[in-house]
Amino acid sequence: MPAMNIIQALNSAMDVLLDGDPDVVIFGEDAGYFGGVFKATDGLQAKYGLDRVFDAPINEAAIAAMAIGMAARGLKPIAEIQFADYIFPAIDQIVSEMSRIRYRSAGQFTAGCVIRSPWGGGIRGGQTHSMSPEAFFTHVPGLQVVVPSNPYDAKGMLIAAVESGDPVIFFEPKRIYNGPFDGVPDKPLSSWARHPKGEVPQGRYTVELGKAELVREGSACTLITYGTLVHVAEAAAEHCGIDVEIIDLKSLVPYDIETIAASVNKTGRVVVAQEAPRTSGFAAELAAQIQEECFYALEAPIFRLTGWDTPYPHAHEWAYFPTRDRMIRALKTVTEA
Amino acid sequence: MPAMNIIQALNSAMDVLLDGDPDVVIFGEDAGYFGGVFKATDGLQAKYGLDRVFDAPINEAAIAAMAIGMAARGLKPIAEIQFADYIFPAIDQIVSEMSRIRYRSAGQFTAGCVIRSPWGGGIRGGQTHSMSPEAFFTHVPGLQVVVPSNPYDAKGMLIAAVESGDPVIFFEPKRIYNGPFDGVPDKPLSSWARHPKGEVPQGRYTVELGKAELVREGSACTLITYGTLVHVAEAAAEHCGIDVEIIDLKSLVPYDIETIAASVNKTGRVVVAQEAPRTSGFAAELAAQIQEECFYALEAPIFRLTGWDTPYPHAHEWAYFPTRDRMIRALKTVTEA
Amino acid sequence: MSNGQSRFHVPTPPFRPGDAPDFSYLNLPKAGTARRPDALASWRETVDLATGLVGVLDHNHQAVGDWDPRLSPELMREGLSHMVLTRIYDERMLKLQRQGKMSFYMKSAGEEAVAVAAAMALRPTDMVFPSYRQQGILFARGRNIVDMMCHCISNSRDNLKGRQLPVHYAWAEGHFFTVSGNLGTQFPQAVGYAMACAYKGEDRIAASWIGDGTTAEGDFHGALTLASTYRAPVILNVVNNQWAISSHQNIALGDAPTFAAKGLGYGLASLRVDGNDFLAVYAATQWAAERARKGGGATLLELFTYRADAHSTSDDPSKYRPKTEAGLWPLGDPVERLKQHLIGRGEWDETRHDTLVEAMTTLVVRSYKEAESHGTLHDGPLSPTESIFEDVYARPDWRLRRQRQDLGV
Amino acid sequence: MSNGQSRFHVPTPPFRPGDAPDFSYLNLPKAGTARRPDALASWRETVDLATGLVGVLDHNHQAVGDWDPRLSPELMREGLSHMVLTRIYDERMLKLQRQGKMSFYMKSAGEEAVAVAAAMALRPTDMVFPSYRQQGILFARGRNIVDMMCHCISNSRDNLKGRQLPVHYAWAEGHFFTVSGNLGTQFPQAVGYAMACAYKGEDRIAASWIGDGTTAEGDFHGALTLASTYRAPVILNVVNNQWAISSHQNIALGDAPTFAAKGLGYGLASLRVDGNDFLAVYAATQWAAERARKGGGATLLELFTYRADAHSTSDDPSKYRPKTEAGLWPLGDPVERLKQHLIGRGEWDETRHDTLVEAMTTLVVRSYKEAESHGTLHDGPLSPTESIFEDVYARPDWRLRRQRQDLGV
Ligand SMILES: Cc1ncc(C[n+]2csc(CCOP(=O)(O)OP(=O)(O)O)c2C)c(N)n1
Ligand SMILES: Cc1ncc(C[n+]2csc(CCOP(=O)(O)OP(=O)(O)O)c2C)c(N)n1
Ligand SMILES: [Mg+2]
Ligand SMILES: [Mg+2]
Repeated sequence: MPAMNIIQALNSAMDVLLDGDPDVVIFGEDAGYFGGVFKATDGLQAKYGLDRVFDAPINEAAIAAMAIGMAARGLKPIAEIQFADYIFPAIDQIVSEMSRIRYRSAGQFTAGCVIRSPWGGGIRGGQTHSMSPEAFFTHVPGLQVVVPSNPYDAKGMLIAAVESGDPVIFFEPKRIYNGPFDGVPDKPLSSWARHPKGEVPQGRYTVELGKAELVREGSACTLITYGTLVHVAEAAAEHCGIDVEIIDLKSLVPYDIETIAASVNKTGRVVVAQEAPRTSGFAAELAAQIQEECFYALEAPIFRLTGWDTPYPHAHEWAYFPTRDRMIRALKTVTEA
Repeated sequence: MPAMNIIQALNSAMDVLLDGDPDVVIFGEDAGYFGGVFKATDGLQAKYGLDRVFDAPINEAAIAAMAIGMAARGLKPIAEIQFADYIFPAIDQIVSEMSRIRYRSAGQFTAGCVIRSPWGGGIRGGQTHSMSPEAFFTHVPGLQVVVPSNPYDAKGMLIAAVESGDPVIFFEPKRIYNGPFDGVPDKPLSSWARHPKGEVPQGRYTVELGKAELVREGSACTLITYGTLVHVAEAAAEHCGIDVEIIDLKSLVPYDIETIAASVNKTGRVVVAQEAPRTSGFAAELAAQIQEECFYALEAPIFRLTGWDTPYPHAHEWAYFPTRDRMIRALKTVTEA
Repeated sequence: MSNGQSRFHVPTPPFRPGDAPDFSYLNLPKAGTARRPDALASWRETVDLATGLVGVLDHNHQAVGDWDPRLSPELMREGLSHMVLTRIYDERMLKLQRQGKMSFYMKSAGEEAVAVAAAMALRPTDMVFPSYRQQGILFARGRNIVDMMCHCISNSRDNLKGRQLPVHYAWAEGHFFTVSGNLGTQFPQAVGYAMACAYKGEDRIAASWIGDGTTAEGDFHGALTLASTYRAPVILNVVNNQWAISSHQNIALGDAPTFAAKGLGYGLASLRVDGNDFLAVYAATQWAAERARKGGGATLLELFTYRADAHSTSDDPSKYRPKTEAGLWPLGDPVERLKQHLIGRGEWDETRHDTLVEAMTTLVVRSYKEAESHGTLHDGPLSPTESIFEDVYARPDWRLRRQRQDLGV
Repeated sequence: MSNGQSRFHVPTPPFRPGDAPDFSYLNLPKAGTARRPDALASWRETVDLATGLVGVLDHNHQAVGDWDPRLSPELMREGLSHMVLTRIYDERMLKLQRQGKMSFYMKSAGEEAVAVAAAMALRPTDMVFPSYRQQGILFARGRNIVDMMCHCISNSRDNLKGRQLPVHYAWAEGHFFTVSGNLGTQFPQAVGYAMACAYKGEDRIAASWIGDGTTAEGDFHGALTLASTYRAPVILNVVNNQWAISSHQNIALGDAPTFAAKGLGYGLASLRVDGNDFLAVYAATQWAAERARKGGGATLLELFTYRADAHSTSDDPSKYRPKTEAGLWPLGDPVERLKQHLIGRGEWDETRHDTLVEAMTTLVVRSYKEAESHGTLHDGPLSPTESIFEDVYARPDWRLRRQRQDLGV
């Protein structure tokens, strides 16, 4: 199997989808000829034509609305929002429309489509290229929200998302597009070629939405996270001397409560980590649900490791981002409590 | 002191503000001549003139942006979004701009303004006149988010909000504009005239933001909520035979952690109630923080009583809304656990 | 134009309660005077039409000028019948709402031609994305009235399972998209749908309607931008009924000449049309549909009309406009005008009209009886309670399954 | 115009890499030919100007026609000096970015006149809401270059405390609003600011700038709608530099004639202006400012120019456009054109120009040395770490106080 980075895996997924189904169309700002500012759609317009992979005007609301309209006519649109930070102009179309078309029409119309968007921090992007706005979308009934953490999942989940028939917000941790990141700032980039999940089949396969993955087994503590922080978690686990169990959530809505509960019932201690600001982040949902589900198994308070309740800063990025060191401290706090 | 309902109290607050400060301006869809679809600004244009209280075009983003621009020039705008369900077109201006002007300019510019919006369910408004989107805003650093539950607080908090100098999302529980609601559907409306918080001073006063209020003391269980559900909680407490302590949160950001912790440490049992869908609602934040703060005091899982993870239905509104009966069941579950 | 500089300017409506409305300031061009360019002409050939007025029926109810669609009397009688039915239905539903049979209602009084004539000029398979005030389309497309009512009273036969406020219809079979309570969102969606039709090589087109006030929304601009960039086969209708709840159209219009003129800035063919003239609405829609179907792209139509009644059952227009305005509206009433036209041509008379009104009234009354037999909002039966957990997703996830259990249904 | 109907249409740029660009299709009107209406004339008198081109400097670099602002040689030399400084500053910063001294940079090469001439035609107290590509305003308003650099390298003297990406300047003292990374949001904010000035009875006005691509955003429409409805004293500038990253302006423009023409649909005075002509930009801004200040309301200006370099340091334009385009741009280079004009008038010469370039280069190099003495992003010192918790609110709440403790700063 070829080694791919996340960009190549996404590109391969879209190639497979375009090839297999004439109803698949792809669009976004700079997504056509240029292939996207991160090159995820590179070469696809040349291969499939101007009407299947094309540039959109800079109006994220119109991009989402176009996806809804096309989906209502049976197409399977994949729309790119150039950065997750720029999804807010589209949020009315997503929250008030896309998520509810099936419900409010009692199933007469549907709006199955995928909104892909580069997401998360760690690239010195400042406050407008670093946001992790997943929590907003997890609060919206009718949406699925996913964040793959590696090339294999990225491809398999994108194909599954398009096939799901319901709208999927597909956030891509851009910090790890080209290689995993261990949460230690300013180290040279490592490569997906040396990571087992960097091996990606050429053809079609799916990774089921709604299922988490135990990426490390352990007994002392459960660390639940998604996206870039999965790799930071693995690095922290290696360095902290604690027998950590790590869950890569992958799907935030619906999240895999069974896998989570099984692990927490075993370890009795939990860290939930997110990059986003703390208050009302998705870690709050997980903590709230876990304390309800596993109350009698818990031996210490669930620890939320998060970004701070400030906009994402530029120069002090590493004081904001949940680094490996902060994660180790969190694990120690929870296991020593 | 005169008896006022919430609409009259808000109107009185704006009257006081307009009268006392020429920098206060008020605008919104139908908010000028007509005085707003709920009449909160009734009579103010006639009294203060066309340029102080005026109609805005139906573009919520532009309304928020206008508030930002005016605030940057030193005005104190109060903008009305006709229903909280319609705040989403404005959310980019609120999340990406209003909330961050102070931060990103390092204090050189500010955007102190108030966005008032009728909020919440219980009025047979269907999915587009019933939403409680507070959780979205509580996740945004730089915003304050408040939900008063009675006329006295509504007036005092609106004046405090305008004076705060920072943006405030001011959600108004429209179900109780004209009288408290005990969460039993289809009963005749009761009146604010018979409620102690229906007595509202004519003049200027403030109710401090960030402070919760113990509206009922009890020892068996803490029930934390805000808005309409405060009154449902009181009714449930009367009818359930449990010695419930009720906290009216009032301010969601920042929330009053001291009052919450003191109560939970005393009772050891908690219900957190919200009207919004369950997943990633504000109840999740409260539950997550409480289990961290009061872990060793908790005797049972924190119970989240919420709307369901569906859009807000019309005909089956009372199967969705956290009614008095559902609240009683929640209190029993928590105290019997 | 200069206001000194001391204060910004806030537009006010020409008349407020107590004023005697005089609409002569509108200076509306006469019926029959507008040119009719070829349906594939450049948008530049519509520049004067965007500030003019496409009209067919003159003050004597005669069809005049290039835009006369020369409809058969049968077709016009059918149109009249749909409009009469729309109006009677609306009136009946309003009465029922006042009696507490439904939570809310919105009439389209005075605007029936906008919806009915357009629907008749489109093909039944063309997809429509209406606002809440184009119920006329449903009648023109033959929707079962009992079904419409069952939706409005949210009973066990409501095809929307009681999920939507009354009048927020959806009818896939009739190619009628689910009406949104959120203003303007359907406009760019319609463009996306039209693009999909073109993509699939179909000759179906899409059409959407928003109000004058709604043109201020960002989605209006998004729709026109998409429509222009991708030359989508879509008709974008702005129903200028002069009011957005209590706000006069000039709060959205500002100093712009007309809403139609906004389309020119996108290079879209743009027409202002007498919205109370059945024949003009039909002709303009027909023109725009031909343009779209033949690959000429989108058209913006402004339908100039008047909201003759309250915004909704939650509104009281006497608070913000003279009660006499509707009666003085210079473009008259669409039902009356088409009726008089047919009478003038000897194709209709008062007796036949009375018979029609009676038949439609009977139909509506009878339909409501039948609808009510399937339940009402207050007394039930409703759709099963557990249905609130359906259709959130194709398949409910564990959260919804648990929540249904929690509710005990 | 008809494309059959089988497929929707996706606009492509006139030239792609490998093509030999020929801009004759643009058919730009000659300098000096545009009428100059009175500053308080109706927007209708700008209809032809919105699709024409306001130009002053002709192909011989002579100032011609009604729009010639008749500036003093001193003022023009000052303008030239600001433009030269802008360009040298940009080039130096780009080089430093390549050396890793800052995370990101955005040049304004080819567009210097748009910012510099406008800033000079405005009063220093008029409030500007720029995008990320009007750094020229800062030079024209006399911002300290060391301070600008300290921001770009996020050091301990960065007036934004390291919070913003480079080039997202904010300078309250200079009436320069905080630049947003979110496209278009500043456009309606500027209208609100202008309304507040009018409300307070001041004769200050506001001005904002967005790019061609950004006109597609809903906020563009919101801004124009507010500006028209409230007749706000604001100048709304669209900098049409032909590209939005890799997307040609026609992705936003569609079939519209010009971006300026969009203003007409709102009843706003609208001019298309040669953006590479310092005198034309000055004259048009002056006209619009007079209009605004005298209560005539808003103006939409399209500045027709060309983005002569990459979008940002993250971009490689050779991937999507011919490398030769910039050189072949028919409106030339703004610095060169003003320089030649001054030379032609005997007010400048090559030697003086060389001296200017040298002086500016020295200034920039020296300033950078000084800036670097206050730290750099990578080696510090930065603003204190605890400053990340400041300015979220007027006063930090318990969450921020605790979080600062958690971080141990
Ligand atoms: C996004 C949004 N904002 C506000 C509203 C509230 N609202 C409902 S109808 C209406 C007025 C619409 O006026 P117009 O567009 O002229 O349509 P009309 O009712 O006249 O047909 C308003 C403000 C809404 N439904 N959606
Ligand atoms: C809301 C939003 N969407 C997308 C982006 C990403 N983006 C940054 S610059 C740019 C192109 C802007 O082009 P244009 O408006 O022509 O301005 P120019 O860069 O040419 O000056 C894009 C798409 C953004 N910053 N904000
Ligand atoms: Mg209207
Ligand atoms: Mg550009």
